[in-house]
Amino acid sequence: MSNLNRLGGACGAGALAALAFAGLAFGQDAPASPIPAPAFDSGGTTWMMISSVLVLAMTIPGLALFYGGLVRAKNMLSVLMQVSSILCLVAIIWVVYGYSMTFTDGGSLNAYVGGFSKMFLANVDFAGLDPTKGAATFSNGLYLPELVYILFQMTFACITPALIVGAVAERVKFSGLMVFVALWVTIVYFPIAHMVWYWPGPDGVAAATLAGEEIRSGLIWGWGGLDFAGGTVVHINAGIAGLVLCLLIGKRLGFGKDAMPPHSLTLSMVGAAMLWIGWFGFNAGSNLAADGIAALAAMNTFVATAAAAMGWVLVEWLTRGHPSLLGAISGMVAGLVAVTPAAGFAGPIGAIVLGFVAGVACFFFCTTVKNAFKYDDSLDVFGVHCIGGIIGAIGTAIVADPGFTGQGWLDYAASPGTAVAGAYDLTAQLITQAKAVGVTLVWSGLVSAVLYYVVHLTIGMRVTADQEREGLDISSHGERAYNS
Amino acid sequence: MSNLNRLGGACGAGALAALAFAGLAFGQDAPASPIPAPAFDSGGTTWMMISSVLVLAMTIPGLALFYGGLVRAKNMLSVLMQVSSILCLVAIIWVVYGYSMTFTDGGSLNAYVGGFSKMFLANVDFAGLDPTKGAATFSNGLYLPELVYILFQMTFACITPALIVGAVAERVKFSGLMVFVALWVTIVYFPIAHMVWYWPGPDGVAAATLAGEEIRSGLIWGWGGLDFAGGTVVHINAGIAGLVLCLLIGKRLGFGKDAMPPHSLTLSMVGAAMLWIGWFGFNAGSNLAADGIAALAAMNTFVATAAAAMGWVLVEWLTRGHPSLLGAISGMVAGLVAVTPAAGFAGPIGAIVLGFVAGVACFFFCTTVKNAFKYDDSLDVFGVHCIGGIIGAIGTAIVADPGFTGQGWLDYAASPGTAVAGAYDLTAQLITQAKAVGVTLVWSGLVSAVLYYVVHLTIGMRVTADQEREGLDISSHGERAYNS
Amino acid sequence: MSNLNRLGGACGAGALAALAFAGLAFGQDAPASPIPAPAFDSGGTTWMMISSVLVLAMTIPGLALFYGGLVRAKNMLSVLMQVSSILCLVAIIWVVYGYSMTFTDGGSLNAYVGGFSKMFLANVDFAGLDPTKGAATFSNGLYLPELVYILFQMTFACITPALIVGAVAERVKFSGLMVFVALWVTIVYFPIAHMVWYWPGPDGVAAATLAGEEIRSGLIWGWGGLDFAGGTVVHINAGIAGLVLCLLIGKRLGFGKDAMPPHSLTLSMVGAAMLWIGWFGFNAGSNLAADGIAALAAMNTFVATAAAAMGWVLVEWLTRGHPSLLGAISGMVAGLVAVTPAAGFAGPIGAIVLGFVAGVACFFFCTTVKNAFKYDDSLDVFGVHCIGGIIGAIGTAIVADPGFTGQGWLDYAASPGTAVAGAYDLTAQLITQAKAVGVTLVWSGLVSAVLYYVVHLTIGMRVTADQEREGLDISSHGERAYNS
Amino acid sequence: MKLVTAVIKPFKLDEVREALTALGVFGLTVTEVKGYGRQKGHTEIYRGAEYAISFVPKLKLEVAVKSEIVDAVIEAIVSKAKTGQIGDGKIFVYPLDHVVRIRTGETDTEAL
Amino acid sequence: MKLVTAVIKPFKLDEVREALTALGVFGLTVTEVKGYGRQKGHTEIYRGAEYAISFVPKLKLEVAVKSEIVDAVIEAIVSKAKTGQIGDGKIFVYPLDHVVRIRTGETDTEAL
Amino acid sequence: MKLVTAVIKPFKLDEVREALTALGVFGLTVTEVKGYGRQKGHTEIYRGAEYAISFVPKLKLEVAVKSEIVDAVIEAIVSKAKTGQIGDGKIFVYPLDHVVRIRTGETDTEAL
Ligand SMILES: Nc1ncnc2c1ncn2[C@@H]1O[C@H](COP(=O)(O)OP(=O)(O)O)[C@@H](O)[C@H]1O
Ligand SMILES: Nc1ncnc2c1ncn2[C@@H]1O[C@H](COP(=O)(O)OP(=O)(O)O)[C@@H](O)[C@H]1O
Ligand SMILES: Nc1ncnc2c1ncn2[C@@H]1O[C@H](COP(=O)(O)OP(=O)(O)O)[C@@H](O)[C@H]1O
Repeated sequence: MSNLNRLGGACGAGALAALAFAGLAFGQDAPASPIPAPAFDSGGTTWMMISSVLVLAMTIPGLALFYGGLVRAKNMLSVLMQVSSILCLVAIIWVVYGYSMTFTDGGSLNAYVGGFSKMFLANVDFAGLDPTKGAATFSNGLYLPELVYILFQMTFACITPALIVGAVAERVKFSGLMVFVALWVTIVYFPIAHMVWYWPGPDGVAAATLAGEEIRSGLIWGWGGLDFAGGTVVHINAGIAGLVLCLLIGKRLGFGKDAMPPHSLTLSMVGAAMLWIGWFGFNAGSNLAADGIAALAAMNTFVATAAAAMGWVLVEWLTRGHPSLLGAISGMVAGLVAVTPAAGFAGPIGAIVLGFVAGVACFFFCTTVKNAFKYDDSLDVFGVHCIGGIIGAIGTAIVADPGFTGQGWLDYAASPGTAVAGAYDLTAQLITQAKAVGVTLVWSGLVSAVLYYVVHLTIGMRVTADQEREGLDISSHGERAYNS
Repeated sequence: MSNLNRLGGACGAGALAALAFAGLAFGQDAPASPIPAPAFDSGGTTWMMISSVLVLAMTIPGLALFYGGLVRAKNMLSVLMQVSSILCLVAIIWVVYGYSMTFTDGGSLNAYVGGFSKMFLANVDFAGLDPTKGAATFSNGLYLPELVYILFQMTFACITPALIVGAVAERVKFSGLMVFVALWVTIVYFPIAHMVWYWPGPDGVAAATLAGEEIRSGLIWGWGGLDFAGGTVVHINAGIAGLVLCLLIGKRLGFGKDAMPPHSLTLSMVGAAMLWIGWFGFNAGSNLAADGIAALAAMNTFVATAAAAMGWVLVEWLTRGHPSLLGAISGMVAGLVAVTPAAGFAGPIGAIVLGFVAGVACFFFCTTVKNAFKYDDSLDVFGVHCIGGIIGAIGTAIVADPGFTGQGWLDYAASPGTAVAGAYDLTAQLITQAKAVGVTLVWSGLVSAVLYYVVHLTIGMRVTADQEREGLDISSHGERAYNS
Repeated sequence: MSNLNRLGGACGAGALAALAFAGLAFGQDAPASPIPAPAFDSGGTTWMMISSVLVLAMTIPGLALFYGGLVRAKNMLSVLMQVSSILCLVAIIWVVYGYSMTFTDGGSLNAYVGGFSKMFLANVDFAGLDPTKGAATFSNGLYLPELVYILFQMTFACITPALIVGAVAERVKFSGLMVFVALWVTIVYFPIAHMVWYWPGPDGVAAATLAGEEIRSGLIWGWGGLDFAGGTVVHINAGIAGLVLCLLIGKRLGFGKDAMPPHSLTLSMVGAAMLWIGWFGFNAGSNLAADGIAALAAMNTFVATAAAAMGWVLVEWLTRGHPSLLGAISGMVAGLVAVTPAAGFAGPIGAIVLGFVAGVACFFFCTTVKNAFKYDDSLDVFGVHCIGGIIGAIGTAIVADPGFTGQGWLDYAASPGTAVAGAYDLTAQLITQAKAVGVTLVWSGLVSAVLYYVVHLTIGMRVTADQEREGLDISSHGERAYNS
Repeated sequence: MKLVTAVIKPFKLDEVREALTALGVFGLTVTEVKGYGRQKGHTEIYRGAEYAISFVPKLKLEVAVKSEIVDAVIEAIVSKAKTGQIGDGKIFVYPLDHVVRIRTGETDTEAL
Repeated sequence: MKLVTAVIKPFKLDEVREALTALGVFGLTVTEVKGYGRQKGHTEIYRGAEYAISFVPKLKLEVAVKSEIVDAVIEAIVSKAKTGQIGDGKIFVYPLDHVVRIRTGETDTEAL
Repeated sequence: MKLVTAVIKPFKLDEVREALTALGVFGLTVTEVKGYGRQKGHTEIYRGAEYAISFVPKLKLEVAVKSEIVDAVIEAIVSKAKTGQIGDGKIFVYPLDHVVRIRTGETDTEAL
């Protein structure tokens, strides 16, 4: 999912590896056109199915436990239920119209959103036999059965709104949240994902270039924004929505007065571990092929996370006197968020620096800054996902620079049918990244606020004080998490 | 693991994809025979090894936690121990004689059970170097190292009897259960798996057809029963055994009087999540190759589950006033069970409908129907696995119909060496499915009852009342799950 | 990671499978040299990325939970934090200089340790496009993008020192432990891994043989030690270090007097399950390719573990009266450890025997022997990892013998460019294995003792009695694992 | 007024509570406790480490009642909590000076 | 000396403790208990099995005080623990014979 | 008869119990409680949110004994539970009207 860049089209250099492979295996069948014949690769298909499963594991049990462990025992089930229900709801929405709105041509609105030609997965080759009906990767000639791509992207659509739960945990009304999420993915997530990730693929760029036609892509892709695995689409997007929601819904009863310690850091740690594990699918899977760039993304996902955890813990140790496990796992998540847009672009040392910076910065944000402003972002969705996401998005411009051992971007138009390295302009890239961040912050922030009021004024977004005090598990779901 | 159908032989259309691949990569070596030369595919081998690991994860920690969270704290370890011990025991039995009894030719008894030619894995090529000694997939010419197939199938044999634990939890005697399981897999599971899944493979069908010989397969496979990943073999099979056992062993002390709430819905939710995650290996792995049909099975495994969870929760919300997490995860499992036989045959929308129906039906079964009959199937093995399995098995006939965007079945005999779509007869398929369900219910139900009495009258199947009251953890295993 | 053997070079027969594959796909490009042209294989790349993720899952949440569940609640977070921090610290050290010290040529010291040419991953092809810059596997001509290999090996370096935590849990000082680990991986782990696993690869052996040059490898590899996945490098290495540390640091307060039951066997069981699951990546991933030998390693990883759990539980049942869950999961780990060096060499029945023996032996060690000597190896790092590791290392010589359905070793020098079976000498192999064990015990044991004193005399290795009594969670990390 | 405290086996709670309600006692407070007495605990072995668990889980019921019904309350508890086996528990009766209902400020017998 | 015991709603603990401290009471002991009384519990349904949970989580505070300040202590607790809703809890006062501080061996009012 | 109640540091339980057994006291009931007193708790920080934990985990022992041995019991507890550091805990002695052994119906000193 790296982005098209400037004129020609760009992606992680993974293209070349797969191209090489394709060349070896299928070279003898190459037609007169410079664009290679489409082919599937069972190694890549396997990698993408596994990556999809890994991203599912990020949501449940990963995110559910990470968040759940941080709330009080009386709200544990409510968090698990919110995350699980969002997952199920968005999965269905995705196949009904979400995929179509995100990954088809939106006609005159194509810069902003897709169309409805694949509603109910119409026009998708379910048997996945025919590479010419496959989904493009970042290598000319290399395709995935379209359902693999739909599945992988579905897991992203499912986890993004689930991230928001952390901002309003322990007080949000279940029915209101579900309606909010259904509206939010429709009006915010699908369009932004379309803007950042919709493009015609390497061969599409090549064909359009050869034919002298316009390359039809989403707005931010067209600008050349680099977002390997969803720093803007997923993390900034959900993070700003979380901030808006927690400001509008108000603080938890007793916030700042009662002790609200995590009911089980053990479970949060397990959740963080599952997030880390699953994030290899998220980041390295976003390469859409099993090649060297996937390995690079995987390596970066490992070391940036380790560096961020160490960053958070070290500053905490220095400033607060103790290195805490909650610090370590918060740092892990901050590092994972920050490396997401850079995963296939940065070199490992660049990733370490990026992760370390994110760990330190998010620490200050979640402690000093948040305490100063006194808003109740219960589980730090904003401080970790939005701040970490912004650091990652901007930092990507730097660590992707080949001058800093980055991978730069690939140009699919310069020599149609193959991919060549594009010229890297750091300043321009920084500006592009900032613009992409800005669009996301503004659109997601504004629409989230409007949607909040829509739901608030109809079915309501918050439980009553008594329900909140009793705990959402009993009051909203009629169950308790723990019995003896 | 889809089934041979009617005369010719059928399977998920995955065949074609892999065939295409094989054709591209190896076409130039094709011999004079229309049957392609056997070959391995590292992508497929990887997919199947991962799928095996995923199915292991379904059992432990998945099923162990799902069940364990639902019992009282004093019986937690006993459930974990029963599931773990069954897993270990059956794994050993599998390599000693189980695989042989399931997947070799049983001579004159071949319709019902295999033979002993591969006891102790004799005659298996351990190095897995030679595709001509490999295990067939659903594509002509595409093979797996036989150990991969043995491993994958082993995980199915291990989880099936572990499912039964849920019906007799909190009162069953450990030694009795172990003996029961050893007998049950031998007399019930291996034969039924043989009846449903034993066939000579695409090239075997082709060779037999060309030679004008009989196609030697298990009984139900020969009928043309469709069971992509084990709806009959695994779920109906274990579900009916569970019902029989819980009726014969009797209710828990205090059933219907004392409160027996789940000791940790948190753990059950983690277990359900691991089940879902692992089920991708179960269902999409049953395709035996990493192609478009695997992707279809994976997609169906996702959306049917989501729909079933929503179905259960919605009806529960309407009829009981609260949407519960236990409802959501029970629905997930119901959906997973129902989509199992249909995974590679249904289109995604068909899978959604199938899942939703299963969620609603299992809800009514586990609440209204069970309460009416007052039997103590502690963790609803019958209500979820058997009922969900029957809905899935029958529903498969419908959703597999190409008229409803299903994949139909493939005929390997029409044009030996390749696979072509077979003509789909919905009514006939419904009857076949019903017959397969019937055979399983009768055989598993009857033999389970007999085995219960055999064990009951020798070593005993139930602990004493005092042991039950103290909790099985202390009384059977000398440990407690939680200390401070 | 199987080892070079005697003169020529040996490895799991997996080589042949991959070779066959390479031959089919790339045969037409074969150069005049008998050494095939290097190529990547996306199936293998996928397998190794997944294997890396699986090994990460062994460490967190696997090992963290396995260990964490066994300590008292007041020390839970400290264990989770120690394991997580070691993981992060060693990951960074690995890319900075660890990989270079392990897997580059060490010049005149090459028998013992590598050099510094790849510090900060200098000279590594990040894009992974070019197979000639890839990392060798055990098949001629088959390569991995080097980052894949670096990633996979990194996970081994991370988990090894984390194993040591179990020996000193509930009393070790966090800062002291971190410094100890940083020194220990540098002086113990990297050199021993180099001695056992550094070799020039199949094509390197072939090229050296053709050129009549010396084959430059680590000391133990040169001897022909067989260690498929790290029995010596990981388990014996960490196990002896644990014994030394726990002897020097002293017993826990109240050891032998106060009850110190595991605070959550549930979590330990989940940890053991994750260890088992992840160990498929550890063992079958060590084959470096997705072929029949990987399947053999996976099968052995399954059945040896099952047999070991049954072995432990059966003896326990006979001698102590109860079959316990802690026994079952301890047996699982013992089996996993024992089968590690033998994974790709043994036949499944050999693996069952090996696992069973390890289960029984480790049971006696952790109960009778340990009780007799009264040292406080809190979580039995020595009794399980070192003893299990030694049984596995010595046993490998036996079960690898083709006379006992083992795979023997492959000779890459006899016919350069291809691999042929080497002649198997059981006695010689037994001696070699014993020598490898001896070197590891002595070097790791001695250096660990020295390092203990270095840290003890500077920053200290143990918390104060008050801190220990209060629990490390509060005193070292300022948090509690559980709140309500 | 008296405070009647009973240490009983956990699974007897519901029966005892019902018996008390039948006597017109509508309030009580329950605590999970661990008891040590004639009833032996059990031994747990964790990987060779053997722990004798001498404390047994019990429930402690506290019921404040008018002095007149103390005997009836005792009798009700005894009859319901008794299994006849060691470890059935004990009843302790204490003098109680004063009772206040927080919600209303009512005191003593009115507050019961 | 008297022992004042109060069963209160859990979220009132901090307020009550502060009020007691203001009165010069510097020690107290808290137990998690389950209360049965006029306040109804709730119903939980687990897959069709319906359980009436009649016990409500409460905290029990035990405060040993000089007889002179018993009334002030009661008043302080009532004023802070009161929400006016059913289930606010009760205060019980018992006679107390003797107090010892373990650390020093001091006794009675000196030990408080 | 008296009820001797002691709030002690948790890790002292076994020693105290042994001392009591030596005195011929064969029954006692233990509750996990949280104590507030001179012993300061500690501060926990969770991602910037700082909580002062003022309650310290303690065990409360309840032992019903014949009046004659109250002093010996107190002495035994003090001698075993004492570490000399703040937070060692307190002993409270209450009058006890009546004891019943549920299993047998025996009463008072026979029931101890
Ligand atoms: N002297 C005592 N003081 C306080 N509690 C006691 C005393 N003796 C017994 N108990 C409580 O009563 C419970 C039951 O006593 P036990 O001696 O085991 O059996 P029984 O009640 O049948 O005599 C014990 O577990 C303990 O909680
Ligand atoms: N007779 C009693 N003996 C002991 N505890 C009691 C008694 N009556 C009430 N309680 C305790 O007081 C709590 C509150 O009582 P309840 O009747 O629910 O409301 P209120 O205090 O408003 O009258 C109960 O949960 C119980 O713990
Ligand atoms: N007035 C009191 N009433 C009830 N419990 C008390 C009282 N004072 C102290 N305690 C209990 O005794 C414990 C120890 O008291 P503390 O003042 O911390 O130390 P010390 O016992 O050394 O004076 C407290 O944690 C509390 O549980």
